[in-house]
Parts: sequence; structure tokens; C-alpha cells
Amino acid sequence: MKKLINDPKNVVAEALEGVALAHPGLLTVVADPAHIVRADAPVQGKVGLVSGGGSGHEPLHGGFVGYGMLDAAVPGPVFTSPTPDPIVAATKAVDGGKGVLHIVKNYTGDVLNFETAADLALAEGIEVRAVVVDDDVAVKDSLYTAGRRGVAGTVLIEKIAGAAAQRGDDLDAVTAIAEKVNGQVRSMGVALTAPTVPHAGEPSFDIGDDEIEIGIGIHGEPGRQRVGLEPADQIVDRILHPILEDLPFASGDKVLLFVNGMGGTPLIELYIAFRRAAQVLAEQGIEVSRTLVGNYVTSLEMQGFSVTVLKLDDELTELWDAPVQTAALRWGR
Amino acid sequence: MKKLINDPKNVVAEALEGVALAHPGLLTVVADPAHIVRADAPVQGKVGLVSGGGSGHEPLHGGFVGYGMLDAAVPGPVFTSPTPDPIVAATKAVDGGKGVLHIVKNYTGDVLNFETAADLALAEGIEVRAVVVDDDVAVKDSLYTAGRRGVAGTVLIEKIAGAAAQRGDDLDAVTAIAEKVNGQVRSMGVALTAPTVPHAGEPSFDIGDDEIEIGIGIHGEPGRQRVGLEPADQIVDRILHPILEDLPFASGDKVLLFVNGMGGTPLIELYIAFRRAAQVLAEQGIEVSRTLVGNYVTSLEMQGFSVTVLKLDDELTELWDAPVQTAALRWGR
Amino acid sequence: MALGREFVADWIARSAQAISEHRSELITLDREIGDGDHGENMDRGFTAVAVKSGDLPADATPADVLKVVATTLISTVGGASGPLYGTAFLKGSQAVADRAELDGAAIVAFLTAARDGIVLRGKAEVGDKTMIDAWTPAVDAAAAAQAEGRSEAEILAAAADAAQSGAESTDPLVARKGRASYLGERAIGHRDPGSVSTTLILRAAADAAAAA
Amino acid sequence: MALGREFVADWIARSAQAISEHRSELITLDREIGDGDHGENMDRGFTAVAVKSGDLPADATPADVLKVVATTLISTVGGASGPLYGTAFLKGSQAVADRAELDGAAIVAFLTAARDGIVLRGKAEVGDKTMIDAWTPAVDAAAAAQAEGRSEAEILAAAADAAQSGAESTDPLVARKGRASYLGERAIGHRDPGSVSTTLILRAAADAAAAA
Ligand SMILES: Nc1ncnc2c1ncn2[C@@H]1O[C@H](COP(=O)(O)OP(=O)(O)O)[C@@H](O)[C@H]1O
Ligand SMILES: Nc1ncnc2c1ncn2[C@@H]1O[C@H](COP(=O)(O)OP(=O)(O)O)[C@@H](O)[C@H]1O
Ligand SMILES: [Mg+2]
Ligand SMILES: [Mg+2]
Ligand SMILES: [Mg+2]
Ligand SMILES: [Mg+2]
Repeated sequence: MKKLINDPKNVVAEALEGVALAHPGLLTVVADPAHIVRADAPVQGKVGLVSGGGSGHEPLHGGFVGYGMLDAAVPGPVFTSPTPDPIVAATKAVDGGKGVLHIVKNYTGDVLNFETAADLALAEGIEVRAVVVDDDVAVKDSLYTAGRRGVAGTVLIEKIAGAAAQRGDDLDAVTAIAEKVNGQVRSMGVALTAPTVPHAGEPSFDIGDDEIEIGIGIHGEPGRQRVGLEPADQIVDRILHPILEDLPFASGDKVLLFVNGMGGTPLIELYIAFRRAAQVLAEQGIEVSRTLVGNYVTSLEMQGFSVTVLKLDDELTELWDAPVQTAALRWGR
Repeated sequence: MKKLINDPKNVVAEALEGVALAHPGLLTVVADPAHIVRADAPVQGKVGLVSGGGSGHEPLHGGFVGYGMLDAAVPGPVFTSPTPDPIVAATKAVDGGKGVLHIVKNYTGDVLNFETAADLALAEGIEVRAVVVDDDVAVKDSLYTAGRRGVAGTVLIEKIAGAAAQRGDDLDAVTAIAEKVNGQVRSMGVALTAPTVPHAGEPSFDIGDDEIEIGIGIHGEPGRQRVGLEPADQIVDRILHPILEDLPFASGDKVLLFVNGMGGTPLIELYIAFRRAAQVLAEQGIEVSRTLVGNYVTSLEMQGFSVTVLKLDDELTELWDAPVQTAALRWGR
Repeated sequence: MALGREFVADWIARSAQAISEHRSELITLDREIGDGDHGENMDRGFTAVAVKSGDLPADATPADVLKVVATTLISTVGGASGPLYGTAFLKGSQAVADRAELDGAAIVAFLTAARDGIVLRGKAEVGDKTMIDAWTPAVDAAAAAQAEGRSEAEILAAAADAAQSGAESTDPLVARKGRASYLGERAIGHRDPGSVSTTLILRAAADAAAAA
Repeated sequence: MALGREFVADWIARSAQAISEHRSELITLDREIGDGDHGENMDRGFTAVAVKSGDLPADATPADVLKVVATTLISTVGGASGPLYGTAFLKGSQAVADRAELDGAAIVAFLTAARDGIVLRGKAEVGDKTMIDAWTPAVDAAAAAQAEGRSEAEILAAAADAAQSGAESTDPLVARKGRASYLGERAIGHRDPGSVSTTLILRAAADAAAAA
């Protein structure tokens, strides 16, 4: 294992110290229980947005704390859901009197820990709603699974719900927007290599030099199929078609196309993937009206990428375009 | 070799198609001879800024084309300087009547090709200046080398000179600002793994599982020393001290601290490195008044990072803070 | 001989020890069909439990200790197993809240409430390839042993043996809950990590009771 | 027998062939003390040269062909070697601009001007571990052979042999120009890739002359 760390036990704590030093004025880091809040939290009269989950997916979620997006992020240990305590602390820290929305990726651990935290926050008089993100079409949503996972679509939900909260929507409305985005966004990912969790010390799965893992999760959970290494265009086609068929997306739709790097894939390769995805959408008469390319929801140093497609309407487009000022996503101010 | 590409021969061309599709409205991509220009180029009455160099360092340089930064970027093949033709084409495309500044990283190939291009542009009546960036303290600047290399400090020069051009400074003034930043910025990098150039098919150097390369370049050129893997804090100390001694930076200085990822290192690890660098500067009485953390000058999928320190004054700070709108760096609009 | 607070303390210490010794094994199992953190999560949790449960006043009851175990697990383990084991110990402690010492009936009541708590939170059934595949046979075996009038140590040994077989029974299964469910058929041939940690904890209980 | 346009065409074809055959070798050499692209750069350039030089009118002189080689190398090779080889062919072609055929004196004039062009752009001296370590001995050997009244083929063979020894002489050197200079002592024991490509091109010239 080759990592730029000191001690596997201190990875999250030391990185949080770095985050605090790198972004003063934008956010405040509380070391124990670990969470990150907007520098001006709580914003009175605004619905608070809290997200969180295991670390190792940076910039998710801490990189999205700030004006127009999240009010707080709760980082667990690497690839492990945070416990309820820091979620409760973050929820209290951002409550501006209009209630708090939890944005939770659909993993048993995240869901259970956020549920417990919501109960505890409610006991302290804070109104809490939750939206459970499940955009990953690689997992069948059936009685026989824990349901679809929450992956890169989370960023889009955090941005758009964050804009709704920032413009003053109430808790019901912000929750409804978040649910709406979750209903219209679909993702799927591919890995070329496996990530190595610091405390585990070895790669999360073994993969041959000529193999790729289709439908990979963001925690090194193996995907749904392993195939031989293929040209980029074929790989993009493999994951784009299940995405388009799932909603389904149709000719005439306007969409946001998001090609997300998993951490270890060079940006130049992400643009090659973006090119193919945009070409396929154009062929199907789907209009790409907004775009995002880069490493936003990562899996440590894993090489790979995911494609996310969100169906847009005027309202979602306007909320996407609204000003945002966070460490990882910024425009309009 | 495991890459998300189609054919090694088409990597740059296909990525440029992706860039064009991902950032319409912001920039225009010319396929042959390959270069990227601001969508609104040439901006009349503004000094034009052109940079370029081998591909594989994305987002450098194409990700910095836009309002307040570069007017054009000229990507060569992976890790290979572009030829004069596209540099001339880019120079002509951005000439708004006030002359053009070439920002050239100090490598023999880049310098020679930009020189030839400048001669050709001059022959067509365009006034061209060049600033040669050489911020890498890993290389001794002596008669016995090609001189210090241009590495991550390039981003800071492009941003600050870009802001000077955007506010209307003339060619002499923009050139002077760029020279000033180059004179006050120092960098050094470390690699944990080697990058693999698509057409080469194997890693640029061999490195053991327990070794790191100190003073690495951004093209897989080996560094000045190989040592055993160490805790992150020690690695940061190893590269930060030569940086601080070189200028030298002194107690009371205000600086911009930039921790740059080489492509394959997770953001969480970059923040651990940032933490240490900020601590050391604080101990030495150097005030970190601006910060940047992320993958800005990469070396394909290489794991590693560099530290850059720029001495600031009020003017440079103001230019750094000025609005910028590019694919990879954006604030204020 | 009914089991008192010392038993609970010894059980916790032995559990912490067993989890720490099997940390890598649990990581490896979770790496194969999950995300490779189960050993780390449980080790972090039980290390904290061992510290926290030492801080209790001298007159604390078994239930007091078990409640501290619950809240400590909830606030330190994270992941899916944190809330599940936390709820198990919380509900279990509530089921024996009035006892100064735990007799066979109390042990069965504890185990039953613990298992029910996990089901309440996680909605898993036997055969879903989760820790429930260890807990439910353990509860059944403990109840049967208690009905036969066995000692507390024998009841817990029966529970541990049944948990062990239950864990083994997960090998051929496809998972329907938790992260392994994403894998479909590819989970076949791997043991569920949570069922193994459950076995370790119940075995620690049996050993502590035998030594009491 | 002086060498005409067919010789130049054959030289180009043989150079392109040799560079293509040694592409990986040049990449490996450059990988060791540079950035691993020299074989790719030269192959891209000479492939283009082979195409472009075929497009010339029937009455083109050797200098016309050599000028196309120069501009094509400048606009396709990139890196350090592109402008250097481009300047070499440009200055060389200018030195023989007036000849319909190249005799021994013209060949020496070409080689000298080519070498001087590289020095003008790159400022390297013999011993700096660059392609100049092959060019300068080649120029000297060619001049000596021409002074002795040797044939064009013999002059070029002498140049190629000297370039070859010159390339070998770079092995023990520390580099003072180009990317290898960043390596300091670590460049010792490796051959400069540009001196090897220079040898290939001069050997191709000698072979073409011998076959003419
Ligand atoms: N819904 C559930 N009901 C019961 N047990 C579950 C459920 N989901 C997961 N588990 C148990 O949790 C274990 C995984 O725990 P752990 O690895 O610590 O958490 P995570 O899956 O969040 O990484 C599984 O092996 C399984 O026994
Ligand atoms: N200043 C110089 N003078 C002469 N030759 C040089 C100089 N710098 C580099 N070279 C030659 O160029 C070769 C490297 O070419 P190449 O790999 O194509 O370019 P780059 O170094 O830009 O990657 C070196 O092996 C050396 O022979
Ligand atoms: Mg986990
Ligand atoms: Mg090169
Ligand atoms: Mg797990
Ligand atoms: Mg090279």
C-alpha cells in the first residue's frame, strides 16, 4: 500500500485539519464529533441541508459545503458511515429554525445511522426530513437487494436542493425538489482498478490487468459483471444504455450529462468518455443542456468513472445555474 | 497498460472533442492545428494570453481558458511540446490588437517551439512576448542543466497575468506581472507511482512498492533522489524546505500555498499534505493568506503531489482574487 | 449460578479481545462480499466499549453495563453493523433492566430482544445472508436449552454453537440485505462477516459464563 | 558519382524505415533519462516526411526536398528534437541550395550547416550528452574523408560510423542540456536518445549512397 498518509488511524482527522486550514472563511471544521459546517451556520430562516457518509469520496461531501449547497457534511471513517452523534451535532449546528433535510445515500449503514440521528434531533425539537438517494442502475431495485445505491447523482441533488433552500423554499418544498431530482437522475460506474482502504492495507478487490468491473460501487464493492478491457467508447456504451433505458430518457428530453472520475483516472480520459456519452445522447435526440466533468464522487485512488444523466426542466435548470460557493463547485459568486 | 481510451493515437484529438462538447459557450476547439480558444476571442483591446505544452497535464492548460485567465491553450501530444503551427494559429486567433504573451514552461522543446512560433507570428505583424516559467527548485539552475523546469506555479502565473490582461494592462505590464510572479513562486514535487504514456504502453519509470521519487517532473522524468516511503509529514518537509530556502521566504511574508495533486492521489491525501505544509509555514511565521488544493497540473495517473509557495503583495493578491471563469478555476462570476 | 455484573464485564473484555484477534479475518470476509471495513468497525467499537464500560459505578447492574455497550457501539462503530449491534444491546438491556443477576430466562430474554431489535432496524429474515442467520438459531438454541433446564453457561454455549452453524450456513446463500446483496450470485461461496462477528460475541459470552 | 534527388528520396525513405524499426528502442532510451517520447516523436515526424516529400514536382532539387523535410519535421515532431532536426535540415538545405546533385563538398557543407543549426538553437557543446555528440564527430569525419578525396558513399559511411561512436561516447556522461540534465549523476550509464536517432539518419544516408 502506497499512500500519502501518516497513520491509517488518523487519515480522516488530519485531512479535516487540512480542510479547515485550506478553506477558512468558507467553512468551520469541528473535530469531535467530526463534522464540517458553513462558516455562517446556522443561517436563520433557511432550511438546513446536511449530508454525510464514509470518507474517501472527496470532494463529496465536505467540498460541497457553502453558499447555495450543503450547510454541513458529516464524514465517517474511510468508506464507513458516520455514527449518529456527529450527524446530530451537524443537524443542530445548521438548524436555522426552518428544519433540516438529511441527504442520505442508500446504504444500510448510512440509512440506519441517519435514522437514529433524526430521531435524536427530533427529540431535541428539530424538524428533520430525509431523502434517500438511489441513482445507481447497476443494482436491481427489488425485494432481493438493499435497493439501488446512491452514487454520483448525489452531487446534483445536493446542488439543486441547496439552491432551493438558499432561495428560501420551506422544508416541504426543498424535500420535494430533492425527491424530484432523485426520481429523474440515473448513474452507473466502471472500475479499471481497485481502491485501497488505508486500514485494510490491500486493494478492496483483485482485478486482472486486462479486466474491468462494470457497475462498480463507490466503496470498492465489486460490481455486477467483470469483462475484458475494452475501448473507452464501448465501455461508455455499456453503462450508458442501462441508464437511458431505466428512467427511460427519451428523444426531446433535455438533460444534464455528468461524467465523474473515481479518483485515479486522468481528466484527459474523462473527456474521452464525455465525448462518447454526448455523441450517443445526440444520436438518440436527447439534448445535453448542462454538463459536468471531473472528480466529484471518488473512491480513493480507484481508476474508473461513472456517467450520470439527469432529466432537466426549467426549474431544475434554474436551480442548477443558481450561484454556489463551495470548495469544489463554484460559480456565480 | 490500463486506460480509458480508444486508440493511443487519438487520445488528444478525442479528448479535445470532449472538451468542446463539455464547455460550449466557454471555449472553442479547433481540431487542426489543435488549439483551444476563448469563445469570445479575440477580445479587442486586450492583451492575449497563450500557453501550451504537452498534453497529459489536464486541466493545464485548456482548463484555464476563459474570462480572466488564458485566451488560448495549445495542447501537444501527450508529454510532448506542440509544434509551432498550432501556437501560431492560437496566437493569431487571440490577437486583439494589443499583442500576445506566451507563457512557456521551461523545457527545451517548449521553449524552442514557442520561439519559432513567435518568430512566425511576428512575421505576420503580431507583437509577441514570452515569459518562461521555471519554478521547480528540484532542478539546479546552473550552466550544467537546461535550467529549472516549469511546473505547478504555471497555474498561478496564468491566473494572475490573466487578471492583469483582463483589467486592461498593456503588453509590457502584463509581461512584467508574469515575470514578477515567476520570480516569487517556487515548487517541488514527489511521485509515489509512475505515469504511463499511452503510446509508450509502460510506466515512464520503474519504482518499488516502498520507494518514492523526490523532485519529480511532470512528464515522468525521474526526480533528483529516490528514498523509501515515508509518512506524509516527512515527505512534505522534504520538499517544503528546499522551496522555502530557495527564494528565500521569510517570517512575515504573506503567501499563497498551493498543494497540487499529480492526478492519481486522492484529495483526502492532498489535504493531509496541505495540513502539514500550512503547519510548517505557520511555525516559520509565514502567513498563508490564499490557498489552492487540488489536481491542477497533473502527470496522467501518477500518484504524487507538489507544493508551490508564491510570495504575495497587495497587487498580486488583488489579481488572484479577481473574477475568473474557466473550466477548472472559477470564482466571482 | 446466575451471572452478575462481573460476568458482563468479562464478556465485554473477551468480546473485545476476540474481535481484535479476528480483525483481519473480518476485514477479509467483508472485502470479499462487502467493503472491507467490518473488522475495523467492530474493533474500533469494542475497543471503545472496553474503555467506557470500565468507567461505571460499583453498583451498576448488568443492564446498566449493557446499555453503555449499546450507546458506545452506536456512537463508535458506524456502518450497518453499528446501529444493528447497538440496537441489539439496547433492546437486550431493556429486556433485563430489572435484574441484578442474569438467570437462564433472563439470558434468553436478552438474546430474543437483541435479535428482535436487529430485525426491527434491518428487516432481515433468516436466509438473507446477514447476522440474523447467526442470531436466530442462537436464540432458538438458547430457548431450547433453557426449557431443558440447563445452566446459564450451557445455554450460552448452545447459543454460540448454533450461531457458529448459522454463520456457516450463509456460505452457499445469495444475499438479500446489506452490501453483499449488490453482488447477486457472486456472493455464493462466501461467509457473511456479521454472522461471524455475532458468533465471536456469543462465544465470548459462553466462555465468560463457563469461567464465572 | 554525385548524388541527386533520387538519393535524397531514398535517404528519406530509409530514415523513415529505420526510425520506425527503432521506435521502441528510442522510446526506451528516452524513458530512462528523459520522458519516453523520442521514438514516438521521430516516428510521427518521419512518417509525415515520407508522405510529404513524395508530393514534390519532378524537377525539385535535393535542396527543395530537404527543405520540405525541414518544415515537415518542424510542424510534426514537437518536443526538443523537432525544432532541432528541423533547423538542421533547413540550414543544411540552404547550404546546398544551388546544387542539382550533391558531391562530396556539398555533403560536408550540408552536414556542417545542419550541425551548426542545431548548436545555434540548442546551445549544446560536445560532451553535453545530446545529439551534438553524434553530429560533430560525424561532420569532422566527413570533412576528413572528403579531404582524402573519398567517394560520396564513403564520406557518408565515415560520418555514420563517427556518429555511432559519438553516440556510444555519451554513455558515461552527465547531461548538461535537455531533459536528462535534470538527472545529474543518474544519467550516467545511459545513451542519449537523440544521438542514436542521429546515427540512424546518417546510416540511412550512407546506405542510400551506397545503393545509388
Ligand atoms: N439489513 C440488515 N440486517 C441485518 N444485518 C445486516 C443488514 N445489513 C447488513 N447487515 C450485517 O452487517 C454486516 C456488515 O457490517 P459492516 O461491514 O460493519 O457495515 P457496512 O456494510 O456498512 O460496511 C453484514 O455482514 C451483515 O451481517
Ligand atoms: N539543447 C539541446 N541541444 C541539442 N540536442 C538536444 C538539446 N536538448 C535536447 N536535445 C536532444 O533531444 C533529444 C530528446 O528529444 P525528444 O525526446 O524528442 O524531446 P523532449 O526532450 O522534448 O521530450 C535528446 O536525446 C537530445 O539528443
Ligand atoms: Mg462500510
Ligand atoms: Mg517530450
Ligand atoms: Mg463493511
Ligand atoms: Mg523526450
